[in-house]
Amino acid sequence: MNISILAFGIARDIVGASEFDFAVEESQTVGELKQELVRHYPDFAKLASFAIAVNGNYVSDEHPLQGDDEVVIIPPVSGG
Amino acid sequence: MNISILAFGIARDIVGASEFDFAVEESQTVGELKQELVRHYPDFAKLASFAIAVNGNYVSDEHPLQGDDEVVIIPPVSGG
Amino acid sequence: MIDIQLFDTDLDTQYCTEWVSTPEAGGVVVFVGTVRNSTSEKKVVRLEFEAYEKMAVSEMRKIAEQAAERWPIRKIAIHHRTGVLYPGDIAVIIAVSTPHRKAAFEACAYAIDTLKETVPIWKKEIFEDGEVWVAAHP
Amino acid sequence: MIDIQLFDTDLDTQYCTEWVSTPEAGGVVVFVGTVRNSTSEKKVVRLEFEAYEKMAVSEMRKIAEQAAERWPIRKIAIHHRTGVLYPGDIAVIIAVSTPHRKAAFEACAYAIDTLKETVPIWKKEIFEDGEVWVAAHP
Repeated sequence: MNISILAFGIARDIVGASEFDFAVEESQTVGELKQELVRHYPDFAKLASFAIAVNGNYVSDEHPLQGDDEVVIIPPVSGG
Repeated sequence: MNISILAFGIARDIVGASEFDFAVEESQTVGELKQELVRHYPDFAKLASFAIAVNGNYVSDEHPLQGDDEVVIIPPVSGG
Repeated sequence: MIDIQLFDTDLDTQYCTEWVSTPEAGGVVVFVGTVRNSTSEKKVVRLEFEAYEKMAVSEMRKIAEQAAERWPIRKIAIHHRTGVLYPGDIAVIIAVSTPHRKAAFEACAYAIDTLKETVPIWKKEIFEDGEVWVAAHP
Repeated sequence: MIDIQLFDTDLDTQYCTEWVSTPEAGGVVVFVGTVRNSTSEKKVVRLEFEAYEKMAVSEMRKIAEQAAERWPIRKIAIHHRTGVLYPGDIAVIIAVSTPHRKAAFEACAYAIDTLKETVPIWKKEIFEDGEVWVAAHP
């Protein structure tokens, strides 16, 4: 299935788009998605941290993805 | 000699005046003055603390008094 | 009571301070984070803040709620800027009121420390000779 | 830079916050001490503050100077009220700016803690059925 992924900050620069479609297996976990993303965009491995939010919440690597999830790449935050 | 003493807060209530003259020996120390004050006004012994400022600064009990000093009784402070 | 807001216009310290003040609280602590004119000796021209807005607001709300569980908070306001900021501009305001001051200091420090760790907001520093996403790399 | 003032009129949080803000400092912490409407379950009608003014100002200045020796303070303002205050009124404002926030929190907490120990200012709490000089007795 294809999921739609939002990218902010340096993640947007790495991907080259603020929103993009990415092919994942059915029930793929967030951890597996992160590995795939690093394979496609090696610069993600250089970040100080690299988290995924699903539907507005941080999730663990074990979290399974669904086709209509709002998936967001969260590079190191720097608010304040 | 007589020294003039200012009293603020509860010290003023204990003495019954915001300024009063008090007889001390020449070169009497602040510690001795405090003992004399407690003898005259036993309620000073009930305070949580009881300090003396001379010419706008806290001084130790060993500090000797002079006739033209500005002497102030500092009961427990409670600013802020 | 909790007031969480993201703004793309100037933040208002006076508003936050007055909003948290109440006769039930004796201590108000306000943190104001402003844009410094230099980082590591380099002159900062401007900062660009962006937020994953929905989640930035919900994460700031979590911080306020967690703080209110830990300390006897009467009111807490967290206001954060997005967009382009210049040196001296206010990026964030956190105001907290508690009955006694110690809790207000602790809760306010906790809130800004946690905000900088968890809230999905990013800033890019623009220097005269380049730019960098703050904290992106180790 | 240090701004120490005693007022017998309303204190101004906005003034203090803006006065300490500078593009050289990234963190401003402001403590606002207000009159609570109750102490130990008793309703407070009003507070009466008095100061040994000359020494109150010099002791507040000492606190600011000591804080500036210990932390990299850019600016610090300490404003204190005298006279009659009612619940909700501001008794004291301490505003501190430093390059990084941790120092501002520590310096501001140090200043208010020390002010309450050393500055010759006294307050009397007036309840509906009596009055007491705060902290006078053990």
